[in-house]
Amino acid sequence: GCGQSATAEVPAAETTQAPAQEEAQAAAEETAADAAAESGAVALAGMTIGYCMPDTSESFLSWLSNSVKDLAAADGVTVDIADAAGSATTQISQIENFAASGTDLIIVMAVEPTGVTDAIERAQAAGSMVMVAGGDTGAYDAIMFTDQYEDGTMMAEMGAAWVEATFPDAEPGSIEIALLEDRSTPEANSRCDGMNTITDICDKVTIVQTVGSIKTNDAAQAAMENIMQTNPEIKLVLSYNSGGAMGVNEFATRAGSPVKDASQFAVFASDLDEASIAAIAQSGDNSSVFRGLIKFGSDDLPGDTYNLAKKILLNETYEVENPDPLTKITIDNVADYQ
Amino acid sequence: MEPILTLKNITKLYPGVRALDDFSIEFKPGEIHALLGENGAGKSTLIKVISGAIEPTAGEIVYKNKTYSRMTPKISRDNGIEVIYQEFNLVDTLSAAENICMGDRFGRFVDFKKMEKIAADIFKQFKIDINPKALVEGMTPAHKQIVEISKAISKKCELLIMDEPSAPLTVKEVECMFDIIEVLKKKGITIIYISHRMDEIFRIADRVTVMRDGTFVKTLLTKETNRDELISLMVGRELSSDYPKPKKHYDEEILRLEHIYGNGDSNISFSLRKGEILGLAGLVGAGRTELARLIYGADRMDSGKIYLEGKEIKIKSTSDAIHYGIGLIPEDRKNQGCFLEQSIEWNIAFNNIRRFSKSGIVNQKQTEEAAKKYGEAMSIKTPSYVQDVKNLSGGNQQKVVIAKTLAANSRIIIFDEPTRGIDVGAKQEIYELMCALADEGIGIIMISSDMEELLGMSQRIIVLAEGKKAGELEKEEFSQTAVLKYASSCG
Amino acid sequence: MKEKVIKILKKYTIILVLIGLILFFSIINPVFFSLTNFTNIFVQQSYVIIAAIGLAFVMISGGMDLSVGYQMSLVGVITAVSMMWLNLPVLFSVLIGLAMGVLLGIINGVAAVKLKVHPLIITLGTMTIFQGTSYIISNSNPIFGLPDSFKFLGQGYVGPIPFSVIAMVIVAFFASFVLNKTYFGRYVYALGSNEEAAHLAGVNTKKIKICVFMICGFFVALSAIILVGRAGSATSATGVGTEFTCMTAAVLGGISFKGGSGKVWGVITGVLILGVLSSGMQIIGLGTYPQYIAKGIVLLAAVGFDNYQKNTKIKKTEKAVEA
Amino acid sequence: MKEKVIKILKKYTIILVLIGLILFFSIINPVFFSLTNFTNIFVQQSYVIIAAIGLAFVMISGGMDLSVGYQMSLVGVITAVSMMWLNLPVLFSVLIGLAMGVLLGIINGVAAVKLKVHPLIITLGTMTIFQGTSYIISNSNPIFGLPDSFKFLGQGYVGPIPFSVIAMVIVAFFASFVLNKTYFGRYVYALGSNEEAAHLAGVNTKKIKICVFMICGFFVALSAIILVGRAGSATSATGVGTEFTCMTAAVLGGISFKGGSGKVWGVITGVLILGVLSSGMQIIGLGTYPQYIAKGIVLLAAVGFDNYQKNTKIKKTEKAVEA
Ligand SMILES: Nc1ncnc2c1ncn2[C@@H]1O[C@H](COP(=O)(O)OP(=O)(O)OP(=O)(O)O)[C@@H](O)[C@H]1O
Ligand SMILES: Nc1ncnc2c1ncn2[C@@H]1O[C@H](COP(=O)(O)OP(=O)(O)OP(=O)(O)O)[C@@H](O)[C@H]1O
Ligand SMILES: O[C@@H]1[C@@H](O)[C@H](O)OC[C@H]1O
Ligand SMILES: [Mg+2]
Ligand SMILES: [Mg+2]
Repeated sequence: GCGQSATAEVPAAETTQAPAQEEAQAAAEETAADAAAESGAVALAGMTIGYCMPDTSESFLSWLSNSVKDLAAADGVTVDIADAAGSATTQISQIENFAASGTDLIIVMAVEPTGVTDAIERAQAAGSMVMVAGGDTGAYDAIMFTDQYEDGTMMAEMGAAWVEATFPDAEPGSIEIALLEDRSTPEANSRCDGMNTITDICDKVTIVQTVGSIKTNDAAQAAMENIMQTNPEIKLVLSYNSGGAMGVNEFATRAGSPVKDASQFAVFASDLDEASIAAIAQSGDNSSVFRGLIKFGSDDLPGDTYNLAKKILLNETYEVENPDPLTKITIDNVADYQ
Repeated sequence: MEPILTLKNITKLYPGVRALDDFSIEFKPGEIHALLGENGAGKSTLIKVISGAIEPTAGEIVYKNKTYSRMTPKISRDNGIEVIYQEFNLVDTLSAAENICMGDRFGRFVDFKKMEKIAADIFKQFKIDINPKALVEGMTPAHKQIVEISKAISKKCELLIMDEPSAPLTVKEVECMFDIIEVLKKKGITIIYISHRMDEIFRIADRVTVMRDGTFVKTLLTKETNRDELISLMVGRELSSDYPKPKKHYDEEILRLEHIYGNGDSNISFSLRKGEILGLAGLVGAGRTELARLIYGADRMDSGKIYLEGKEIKIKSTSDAIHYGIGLIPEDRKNQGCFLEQSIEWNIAFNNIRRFSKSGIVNQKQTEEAAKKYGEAMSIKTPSYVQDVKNLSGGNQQKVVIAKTLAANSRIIIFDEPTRGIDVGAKQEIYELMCALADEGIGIIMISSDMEELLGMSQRIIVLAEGKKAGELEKEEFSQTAVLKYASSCG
Repeated sequence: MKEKVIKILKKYTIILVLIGLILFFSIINPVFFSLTNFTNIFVQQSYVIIAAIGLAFVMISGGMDLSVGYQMSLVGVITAVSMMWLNLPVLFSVLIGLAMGVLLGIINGVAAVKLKVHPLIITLGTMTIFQGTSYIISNSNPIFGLPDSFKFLGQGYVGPIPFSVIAMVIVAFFASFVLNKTYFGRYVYALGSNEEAAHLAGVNTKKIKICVFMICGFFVALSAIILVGRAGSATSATGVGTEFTCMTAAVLGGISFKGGSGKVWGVITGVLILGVLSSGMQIIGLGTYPQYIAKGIVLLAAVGFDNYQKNTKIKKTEKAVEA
Repeated sequence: MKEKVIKILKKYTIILVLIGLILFFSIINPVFFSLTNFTNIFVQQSYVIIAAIGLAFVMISGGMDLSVGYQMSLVGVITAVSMMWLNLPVLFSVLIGLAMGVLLGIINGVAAVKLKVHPLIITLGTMTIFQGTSYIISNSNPIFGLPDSFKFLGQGYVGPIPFSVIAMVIVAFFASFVLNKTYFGRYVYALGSNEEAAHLAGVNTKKIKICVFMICGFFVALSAIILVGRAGSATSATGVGTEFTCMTAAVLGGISFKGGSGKVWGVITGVLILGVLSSGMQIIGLGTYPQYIAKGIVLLAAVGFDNYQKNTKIKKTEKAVEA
């Protein structure tokens, strides 16, 4: 009975996110895993996972945590999501509270990886298993980590490729570009460092403007309006996240925009969400200038996360170190993600 | 004898106002020296210069043979000058005892026992039952004033300045205060005493200085002058010493209260005729203000009935009261009466602003006219009506409050301590105004702690004691002893 | 005469600060001094100005509204949800958004009146309630692909003038009119300067309190709608933090925390100072963190200078009288 | 007798709220009612309590300090930089951190006194200055691998009792003593309730103003050090936002925004209410967003209830007088 409901629920949750062919593949994998899951699900029922999220006001993170919660619910596993709302201290307390209430597994996506190390060790000592996702916290039973520097670097690569394709004959240093950064957390900081490698990858570009603390649509629009005052020739923008990129896109495509030729303008960013996918899909006919983003995690990040969690809970063998794959999404492969 | 304090050529300027103009004066050690002048003459400004609360624009201060170009509150206190300001300067969230001992140090740490004893001792002299531990917050103006006076006299001072100390007090406490002043005088303390109550000056002052428009007029020995001379020096004209009388008599009842309970008052009934001036007497805490607030809808009644011209009315809010033509001139001008940050004109028009508006929009011209009309009726002393009320002298602020209520065209007006802090000239004007209002058929309830004025102005007096009606006196029964007898009766 | 000029200058010190900043940035980088740039600043700040004027009503009445940011979040989400998920017509959705703003204002006002607690604390509480509600409704998802007719509110032009700027000007005139010319406006000032005296003067202080919050909610909702139109999408993070900008601007513009004073032009000037500052610092290429420091210093300098001017007024006029 | 009990209950209403919440959560999930959990809550809240007590000094004196969060950020970064980048001894680094806190407090105080502007506005300005400085120093990098002897301050135990709790208790007693038993403390109340009266009584109000900010800075620095010790690393984001928690807690605990009143035990109770609430809601498994809503409602209910109690008190005593 339990296995039945698991198979019934999982694809339903996936249909909105996973591409069609992936779905078939995933379904196949699920059936294979089903036999094991059948017995596992019985053992799993009643177990608890505490999911420590850095900030669920980011739509990506909220989608991720809710998806994992749905997957687990099918096995009778309770997932309590704790939102640190960007505060490293709150997160420490939340880890402690999960440990105090005897949570079987705590998943930590750290606000500040080095800041939760001690709290994780205390939680482990108190008998909880800890699985880390995101930045390296130093202590964990298993980790799915995102290399934020690599994320930024890949964004730079996409930008560089677009420049090479669009301006094949440009002189070195002749293409003006801008970076919209956010360095308010160490994680964010290293992603921005990665973004800055674009000048090493592509000699055609010069970074003429770097604006900090840009994470939202409106902030990005205002920043672009100001930037284009001094540097009207800017062709490319790398944005810390997709929220900012959406603002740049809105700015570039709206009536009366200083961006005269949309085909000669691009913005790239990180973090996948529905809105960004839709925008990238429209970049083919230049009705959007949001041309690419870096998605981290496999095509089924919630599934991967939950599968690892399940293994830990059932005391099965699992990989301790699980680097998240990073994927470039552009007009070429966006159809797979719609 | 060497003067203890000499002010030489003091000038103090405010925007558009010369509050003090080349003013010089001497105070002799051990004397009680009264300052007399109309509202806005500069009395409070003068004492603030002495205490260091403000800095004079020019001139110098010689105190105990030392010359200062300005004082500071600290210097003056360290040198034995204590001041009771016209407006309260109390810390509401601290106890009476702590307020009284504010700024004193006994030992390393705060000694609450000692402070409470000091407070209790002084309260005993006032024959008043205030708990030294009680917070000042929530005290009646009279009790606050007693705390204020206690604060000054608890210190070892050489010069005590009292700016209208009797204004919030009733006869009983004023008597106690005079006893205390007597004792201080015997100790050789110099006292500067400001009051608009002429009888007080004649009772306690050795010398009196009259000032006008910030200038020095004359210093006289009290025993060599008289009321009329002082008044004419002050206001530059003769004033009759009689209370004016309303000329018309009406028989119709305009307001009747039946068994009013609430707000600490119980079972109060009386009626008020058109054109009548009805006095409400009582000691501190008798519940007169409370009654006024019930009638005015500022506080809710527990039970009882109110009839306006024979018809029962329900007053649930102040706007109901205003709607029925009831006006209140509250006793505490600073906290209840006016909007200090706004202009005179704005204040005067305020109570009636809806009537000066058409479809919500204020008719500026009408408000200006009303302000001018009522402001001039009250002869408010100011360079212009766009001046903020906070810049007016205390008495002139009171006039603004009255003008504001008058401008609302009321049929019944409750005056709660209307002449508190008002100069003799203006008092006379207010009395005349009350009579004129009465002649128009307006019913007036007058609450006053100035016994003489209450007896002089009222046509009938109701005495409250401990929130109950203790007695009613007709004109022919009027006397101070009769009032006091009822006032100190219990229930 | 000279005295009069000085008096006027004193009254409008804060405008001098604004002009000073504009000159400063224009000298360092002439690009700053251009029509486009000024239009940009106006467009960027128009939604802030509208919200700040709403907040000004509350502040003049002696209150405070910390929930402005999450009101915007909630209104934005609800408007977008109406259009995109419930498929309601744009106009109708906008009306729902505005009504929602009014409702949130009423909630704040009624809570302040009933619980008899300072609005700052009330709105500290409602703020998190609005936040939770907004996230529950949006489920943290961005709502995008808003129709062009809606985006017009944030991005469109009427002739050469951005629609949002027109909305802002109308709001400013309307608010200024209400505050200065109607008796309601006087009641608002009265409530802020002496609540007890206002009560004794027959003002239904409770009603006025609820009204100012309602007005604030309405303007905040309008601001949110313009902001969402500009962004082209709504999320629960939209508008969050605006209360801080509005508060700072209001204070810069001479609205006292104690209530009872303040003018609409002051609020607008305050917002523009902040806007010019952030746009100017970016244009002259100051780094993000040095920008923070500069912003703090300018804020302190501006309020300090304003205050200094007001204090010296007395002394200078004194001399003038003497002369 | 009965009257006296009622009076005491009224005075300590807020403690009843705390007890009520604890019972509520314990009934729903007995795990809540355990020594570990209570220890957790105390440890989690000890740094908040210390900072809130610092802020209480400022608030009782009638001021406000919005810069608390970035003071913590700056102190944390400077302490960590001293240890890790400048290789200074732990004790010396801690002293530098504390001295820094005092300095930041003095900056706030002097600015408030000199510019004659309400501290809320002053600290709105210094807040962004401290923020910029903190980020410039840390260059947005985390400083981790702090020595164990330092981490002891945030994580260590003396016998069975966490060090941070001991520090908190000492701070509470000290602050309570200063506020209630010293002249300075009484002047802080006087200043908050009536600055003019205090001034006229010969109190050096400027000095007291600077002192309360200094004390606040010191406690905030101590709080930051404990917090960094607890996290084992420092970043410029450390402590940011604490001012809101402190402010909410102070208000819950009966410190008025107008100044002049408030008690240390009230502040502690206020912080614990927030702590119990967030820990309890997590333990009973309430979703994040419903948590926000619940928190807002509890805050409103608590202040409303407290106020209701206080108001009925007056009426009842009146009746007692009548009887
Ligand atoms: N802060 C101020 N700003 C402007 N003008 C002021 C200020 N304080 C007092 N004045 C003006 O100075 C003059 C003298 O005021 P002062 O308070 O000394 O009068 P007073 O004699 O004490 O009057 P009263 O009997 O009414 O108390 C008045 O005209 C008043 O308007
Ligand atoms: N120290 C006090 N603490 C609390 N309540 C008090 C105190 N003193 C008086 N009251 C209350 O105030 C009421 C009367 O106050 P109040 O003194 O204003 O009356 P009043 O007759 O108007 O006197 P006043 O001449 O001072 O205006 C009493 O019923 C009493 O309940
Ligand atoms: O910005 C986020 C980053 O901090 C986290 O580590 O990964 C998801 C991103 O959205
Ligand atoms: Mg005076
Ligand atoms: Mg009275």
